[in-house]
Amino acid sequence: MESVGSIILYIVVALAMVVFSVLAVTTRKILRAATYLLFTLFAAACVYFMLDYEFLGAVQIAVYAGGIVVLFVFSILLTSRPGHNSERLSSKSRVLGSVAALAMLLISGYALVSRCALYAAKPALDTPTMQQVGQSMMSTGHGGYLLPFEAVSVLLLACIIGGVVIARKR
Amino acid sequence: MLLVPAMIMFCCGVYGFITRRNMIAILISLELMLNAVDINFAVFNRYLWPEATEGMFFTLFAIAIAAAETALAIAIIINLYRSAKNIDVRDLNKLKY
Amino acid sequence: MDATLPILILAIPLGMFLVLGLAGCKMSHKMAGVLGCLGMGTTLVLAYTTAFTYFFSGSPEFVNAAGERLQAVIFNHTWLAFTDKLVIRLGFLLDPISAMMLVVITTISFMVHLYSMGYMRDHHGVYERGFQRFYAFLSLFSFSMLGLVVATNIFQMYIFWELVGASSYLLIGFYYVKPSAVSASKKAFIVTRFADLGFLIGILILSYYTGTFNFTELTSAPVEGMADVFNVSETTALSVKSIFESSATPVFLGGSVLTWALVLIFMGGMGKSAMLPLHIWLPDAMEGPTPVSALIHAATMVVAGVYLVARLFPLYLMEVTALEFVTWVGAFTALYAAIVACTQIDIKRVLAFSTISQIAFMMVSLGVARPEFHHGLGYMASMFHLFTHAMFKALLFLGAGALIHAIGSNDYTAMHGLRKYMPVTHWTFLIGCLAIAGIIPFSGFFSKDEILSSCLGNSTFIYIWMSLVAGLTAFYMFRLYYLIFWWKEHKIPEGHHAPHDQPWTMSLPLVILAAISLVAGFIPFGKFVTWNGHPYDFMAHFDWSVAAVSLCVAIVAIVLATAMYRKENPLPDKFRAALPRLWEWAHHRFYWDELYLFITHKIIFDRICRPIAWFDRHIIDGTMDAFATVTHAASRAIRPLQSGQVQLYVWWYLLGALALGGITMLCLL
Amino acid sequence: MDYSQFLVMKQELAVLVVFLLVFLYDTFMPRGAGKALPAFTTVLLLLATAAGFCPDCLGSSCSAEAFAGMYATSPIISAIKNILNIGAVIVLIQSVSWAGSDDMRIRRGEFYELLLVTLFGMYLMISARHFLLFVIGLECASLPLAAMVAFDKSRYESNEAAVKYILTAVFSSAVFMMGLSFVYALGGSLYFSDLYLAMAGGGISLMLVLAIAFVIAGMGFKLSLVPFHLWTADVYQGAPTSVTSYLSVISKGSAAFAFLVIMAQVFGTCYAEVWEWMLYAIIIVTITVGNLFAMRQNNMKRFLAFSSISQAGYIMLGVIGFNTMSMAAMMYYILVYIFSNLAAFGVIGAIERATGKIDMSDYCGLSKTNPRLALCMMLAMFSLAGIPPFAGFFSKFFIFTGAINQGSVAIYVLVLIALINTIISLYYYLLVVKAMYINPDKPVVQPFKSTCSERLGLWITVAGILLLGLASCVYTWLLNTSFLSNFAAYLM
Amino acid sequence: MFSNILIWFVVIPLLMLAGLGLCRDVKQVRAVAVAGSTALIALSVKLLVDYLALRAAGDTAPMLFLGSWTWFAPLNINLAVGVDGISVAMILLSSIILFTGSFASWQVPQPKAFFLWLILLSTGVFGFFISIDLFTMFMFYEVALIPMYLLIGVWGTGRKEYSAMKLTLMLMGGSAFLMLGLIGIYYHSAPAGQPLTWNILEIVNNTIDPGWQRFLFPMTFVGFGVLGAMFPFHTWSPDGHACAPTAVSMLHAGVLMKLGGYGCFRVAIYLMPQAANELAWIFLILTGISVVYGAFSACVQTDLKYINAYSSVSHCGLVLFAILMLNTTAMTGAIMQMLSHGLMTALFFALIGMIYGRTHTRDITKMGGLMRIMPYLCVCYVIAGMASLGLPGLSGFVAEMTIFVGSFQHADMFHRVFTIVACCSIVITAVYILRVVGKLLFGPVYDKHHLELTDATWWERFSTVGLIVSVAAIGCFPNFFSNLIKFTFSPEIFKVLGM
Repeated sequence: MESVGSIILYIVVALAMVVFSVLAVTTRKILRAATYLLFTLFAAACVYFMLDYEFLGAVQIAVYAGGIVVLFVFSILLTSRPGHNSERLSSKSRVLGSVAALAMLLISGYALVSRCALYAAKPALDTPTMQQVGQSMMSTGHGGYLLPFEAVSVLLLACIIGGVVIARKR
Repeated sequence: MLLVPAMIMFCCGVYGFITRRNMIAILISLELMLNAVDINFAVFNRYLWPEATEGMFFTLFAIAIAAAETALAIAIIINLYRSAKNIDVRDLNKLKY
Repeated sequence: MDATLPILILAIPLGMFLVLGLAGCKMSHKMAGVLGCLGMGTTLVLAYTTAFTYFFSGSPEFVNAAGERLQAVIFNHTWLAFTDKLVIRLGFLLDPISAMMLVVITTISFMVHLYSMGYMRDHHGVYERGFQRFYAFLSLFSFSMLGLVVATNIFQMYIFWELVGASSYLLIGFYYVKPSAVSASKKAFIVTRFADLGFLIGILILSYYTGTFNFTELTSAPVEGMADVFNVSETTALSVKSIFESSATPVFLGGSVLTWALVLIFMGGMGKSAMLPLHIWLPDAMEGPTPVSALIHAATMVVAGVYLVARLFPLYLMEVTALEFVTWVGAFTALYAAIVACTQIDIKRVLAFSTISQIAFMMVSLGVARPEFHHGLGYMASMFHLFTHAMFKALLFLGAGALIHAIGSNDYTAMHGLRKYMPVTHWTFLIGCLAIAGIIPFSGFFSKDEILSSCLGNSTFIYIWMSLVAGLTAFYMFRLYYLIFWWKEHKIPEGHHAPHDQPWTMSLPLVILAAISLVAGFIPFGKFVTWNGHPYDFMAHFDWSVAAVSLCVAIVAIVLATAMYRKENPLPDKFRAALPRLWEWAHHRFYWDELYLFITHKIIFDRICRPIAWFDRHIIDGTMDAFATVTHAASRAIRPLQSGQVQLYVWWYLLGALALGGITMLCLL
Repeated sequence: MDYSQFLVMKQELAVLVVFLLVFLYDTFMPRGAGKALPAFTTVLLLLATAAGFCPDCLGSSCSAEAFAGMYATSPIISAIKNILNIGAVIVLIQSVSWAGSDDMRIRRGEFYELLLVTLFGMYLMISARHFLLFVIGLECASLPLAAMVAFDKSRYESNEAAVKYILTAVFSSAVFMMGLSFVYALGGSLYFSDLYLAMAGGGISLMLVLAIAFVIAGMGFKLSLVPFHLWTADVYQGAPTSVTSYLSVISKGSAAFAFLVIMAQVFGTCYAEVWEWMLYAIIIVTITVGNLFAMRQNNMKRFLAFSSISQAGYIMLGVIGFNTMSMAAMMYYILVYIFSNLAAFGVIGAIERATGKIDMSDYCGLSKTNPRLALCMMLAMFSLAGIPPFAGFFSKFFIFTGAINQGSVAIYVLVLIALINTIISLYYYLLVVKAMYINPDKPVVQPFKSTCSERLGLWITVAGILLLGLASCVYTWLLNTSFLSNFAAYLM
Repeated sequence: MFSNILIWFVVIPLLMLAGLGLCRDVKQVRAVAVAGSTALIALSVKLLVDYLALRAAGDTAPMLFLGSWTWFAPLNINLAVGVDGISVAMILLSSIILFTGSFASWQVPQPKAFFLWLILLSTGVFGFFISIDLFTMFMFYEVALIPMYLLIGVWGTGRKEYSAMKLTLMLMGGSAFLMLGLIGIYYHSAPAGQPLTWNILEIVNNTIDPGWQRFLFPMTFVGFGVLGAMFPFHTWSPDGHACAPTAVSMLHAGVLMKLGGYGCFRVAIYLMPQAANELAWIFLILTGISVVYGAFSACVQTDLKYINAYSSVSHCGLVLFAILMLNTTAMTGAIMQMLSHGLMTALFFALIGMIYGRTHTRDITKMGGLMRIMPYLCVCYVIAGMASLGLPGLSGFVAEMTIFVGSFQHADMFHRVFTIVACCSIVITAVYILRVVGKLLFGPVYDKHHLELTDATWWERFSTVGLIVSVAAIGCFPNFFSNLIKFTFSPEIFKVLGM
């Protein structure tokens, strides 16, 4: 059985995730949505820490919170016009959205429950050290990620090229 | 256990995608969905298959991909904004039927 | 017998048809006419030679030691083999009736060829348009008719049966610009076609059960001792016979299958021979040129039905029911046609109905013939009547043609009192009338008397009935005679030529035929034609009482006609007033044509064809089109799916994925 | 740490080399030399393609694995890459005129770079035997495409199409990865070979079902299978024609093969229990819906979009048949489809470049003004409709034959439905022919002379349409190659 | 490969296509068309002679002039050719009609394109008749179908677009079923463990599982039956024929519809006799309906081509009807009916085209008395009509009689009763033929403008005479054709009849 502290932490993190993500998609102000997203991302980073994946948590904070959300904020500022920052949601789309979301939740939730125990204990494990992570990243053997690493670099390069082409004025 | 909030997060993303009109907001919803998937991978790795780190690495790469996606999407949206002065997704209806 | 002659008999008319048909338009009218006559004349000589050889040569091929006349197959060429046994052969069967028919056909045909040389041109000697075509068709008809009578198997007969129908169609519609001629030809063809359907089905049934088309096998089998006569080997005859015996058992709708087959085959005969109720085409067929009426619709083609029944007579003897059917159809037709003939005003129509009536006599005669009475006298009588009738009816038609040619109308009201202007026509016509009325010693007397005798041998009722009809015959023929040649005289209007007799090409046939009608009765017909080949001496069995009665009936009828029509008087009108309903019905031929029109137009066209065509266009085709319409509708209906809203796109996307997963999960649960 | 393993991926490397050369050329050559860039790229890629056909050079004649089974290649994989290469070359040839236009001057290099990266991504997809690599390949093949779709920056439609594309693409990849996470939960690994063993041993669970559904959805997006296809028409219509043609043939072809790989090598054991019927339903719906929409289109690109949706359904018959023969037939189908569709797009592109007309109604009387173009278009339509003696007939016939090889009655019914749908498809293909040859209206498009590259492209595609079927060696080669590959081991 | 005479039936049309491609003006096009079709006629006569010589020499193999060249080796698809009497007859028919059709379309607009498609069509036709490999057979079958769309669509008249589309879609719909059937046959073509085959001669040695036969037989029969204008899939025929140009109608009704009958026999019945025997009754009812129904429908039409199209429905119905009787005589009759109907319908359509070319109407209520104006054409029309209604001496009679006699030999009462029903069509045929002849050719001239029209030109005479001679040849010497065909059905070769 886990410690009370971790249970409390779990509850807090889970609540934060749920609440902020709900807020992020329901708030009318787009800038607030970005802010709630930021909180959700922090909560996710907390989850990674809880799972002992410190590196992952760090990356999450650095890339998402540090990069993507800032990008969002800039783009919001770029594209928003005065007096146009709040939007109305039609009830029809709300119904559609809830149907899809609930169906998704129900079906995949049922599938999950049927297979995995919700209250499984966390197996004891050494957290992967930075060195291990780095070695796997550069390895070519089983469990090595050199090829994906190279491939994703090509992907990022392509996205940069694409982004530049699209975003530049001419 | 941590899957529940992740799934809820995913569904929130779905809900947001379908209901929001602002494209940036839709992108935000997409981020939620991608994050939920990331969490899933991490949780599965940690709880079910702790002896290897495949899920964690997947998450790692997925974050990178998500960043690229977002950047490109924002570039396209801004470009659209330039020509249409509008980023309401409902107004993207010139191409239909 | 050498096959050359028979082949030539068929080949010459056919060749003449091809020559005149293909090259006719390149040659002069006269040339075509002369060529046609020459061809037919040659055929006539060949046919006479053949018949003579058959009857008088005494060759063992034709007559056996007992003096029985045999069936001889001169040649038999395989034309189309359906199976090993069912084979259509084109051959030449020589036996008493076919030899007799050769004579009849070639005689009348030659007369008509000759006659047409004069008839088919106007008063200034200008030939009619299509003269060559006319001769080509006449040759075609002669070919077909000759082929029909010499058929060795029932399918050959059917082939030529169709061909005579077609040539009759072409000749009736010779004046194709005249709508009435066109519709008459159409009617003739379709009505006979309908009858031929019965014939065909009859053939199918017969051949299915017996496994053969050959007349020799079909007709020899049923009757004991016929095998010898028909030159069929004993084993074949036995096998066919056994088939017959076993096939009599299947019963279909209350009659044995064989009865049905025979009745259906007789239906073909009813069509060609214009028996009730398939008679309606014959009066209309008078739209054709009169020589054609004389050849086809009086002498030859219309007796094909009689010939058919005669050809299959031994078979009919097997199924007396079928024979009784023949009798009653004939009896009713005879009476009906005679009554109608009394009221017609178109001379060719009168002759047409008289033809129907006379053919019905032949049918009745065949129907009442039984071996047990005078060795099948009826058969002989029927053939005899066929022969004499051909001669005198052709004579009457050709006479009528001469009148029409002179007057330019078919209507006797335009004639009256012509005896002075056209003496040759008058006398020959009178001979024809006397012959048909049955006055001794004209040929009709003898043949009709034999028919009445054989009727008496079968049943008194039929006898009385037929005697009555014979009386009616004399009455209407003399009514016609008087109305044409006596009644009241016409004033010839100024500037018009008086009607006059015709050129020799037309007169000569009349005279020849009149001569034949005068003497033909004295031919000892029984020596030549009997149903089983045994010679039969008619005079030895002559029944004077019957002869006297029939003569009396005829004379009474003639006297009555004389009283009514010799001079203009009110008697006919009084008669008409006394029986208005009967006269009205008879005048309208008992409304058969109207009935047929109703059936064909109102029922078949309007109630069957049109609905079917509508059904096809709207229901069947509509269903096919509906596939397209439904597809288009579906295409329109799912249009909102592609709304252009990206949010709805992902909604569908997600729902699709979840549905796939969810349904499978439900199935697995 | 054996870096020589990279050398196994010869074809990927070749494409990357081409990419780099183009990149360098574009960056460092003077402005004026940009005109030669299209030809430069085309020739380079052509060389790579030619080398790929030579087993000793770039193509592989035997199966090999690298990175501990993360990457695999085999004759059949090499073959499909070659096929894609050919298609890409043709697309490049056809786009020379468009890319050479002044409007494109500043973006010319980027177009080729992005295109080559997507090609690289597709190769990764095909060769990946690890889901991470697969996802990267997938993204690599779809994200730059979004940029390419938006290439006509001044045209609003292009932008709209790009937005729609990227939003649905990201959504789809999220769902796909969700499915992958389930798979991971079940199998504990992302290597295909490990997963296959885990699936074989693990039995069927509801989670697996959902995972497969999500994977199918993710791949269905790339393949534009109904109901994951809704982006297709809008994007095809909005994108520049060259991009559309690339999207409709190369992207689809690679995804089809990759899909087959996943279904066979990961989920092969639960074919009958789980995904056979899923695919069954999807094929029926895809073919039908695609056809129904295509019937009513006027815009030629949109029309071909729907036509390609229904063609994707036919391609899926090769997957559902799930045997070596059907797989070979599918490869063959893809090859023929590439040629037929590119012929159509070649004509569309030429006409659009010369006149700016893109509607079917504008094609009226084309046979009078531009008979050769009309003929090419007609051949393409006939080939797409499956009319002999054009290649489309053979590919259709073989894919049906391959599918029926599976043997169940249900597959007969499916093939019958597909066959009945060919009638609808024939209808709308004939509509194009009708517009060009039969409609009595005045011709809209005036006679014009097409450029050399356009003509070359059309000659190649028409030659393909005529010869691919009649020359049996192509199909025989593919079938033999399929049999050679160790791939067949996963199939029934 | 080219030493086999049969290959030339495909090669010559292909050469013609190439030649047409090089043509520059109308004269060259005509020259190529005439030269090619003459070569085809000569070749088919040579084939006939060679075939008879081999048969006379005692060769009793089911098919002669066999040849097989591997095409798609993995699927065992070969370009396999071979002919029996039926194929020889059909090839002869096709070449005659192609020949006369070329003359009938002497003055067609855009001749080059027209002949290109026409020759492509005939390539398919010839290829179909020489093939004994199901795949190539099917391929040629579809090759023959699709040019119809353009031929009708471009050169047709009236609602040509609608009709062309309908025709193409319906026929392709048929071939959809057919394709499934063929693939199914392929997978059951050999006992388990042995290599599968598309070759008809090999499949026939193996009895296809009866359960599968019951499924595949309707597929193939309906598939081919659509082209054979089987009720209720015949509705493409009236519209299609009505709108098609002359030569196309000729070729379509004359040859293409025969593909249906031929296929029904060669594939459906030949390969799946048990199912044919079991399921024949269903199709007998349908074809029996076709026969009578087509004839009744023809009675009230006013468009000449519609009349003929419905009459084709009736006559082609008879073909399928007879094939289903499964006995030698009826089947021989069916093939003869194909020959006969092919020739006389071609003649009909040629004449209708010629008349229409002059009067610019096909409505029989708007014409009349043409006999006076164009006697040659009208006499030919009467001859065609007579052939159609079954006048002895012309081809229709022999064919129909063979069918009726053959069908009536069936031991089952049901079949015999249906034969009688089918017999009724001869009367109805007479009705509609005579109706047309009476209204169109006879009677007074309806339209004074028609008086100025001219009679047939030399090429028109050429094409009609060719057809009339063929019709008369079959009608006069039926035994020759009957024997040619009948051999195929001899029980030792044709196992259905042995049942």
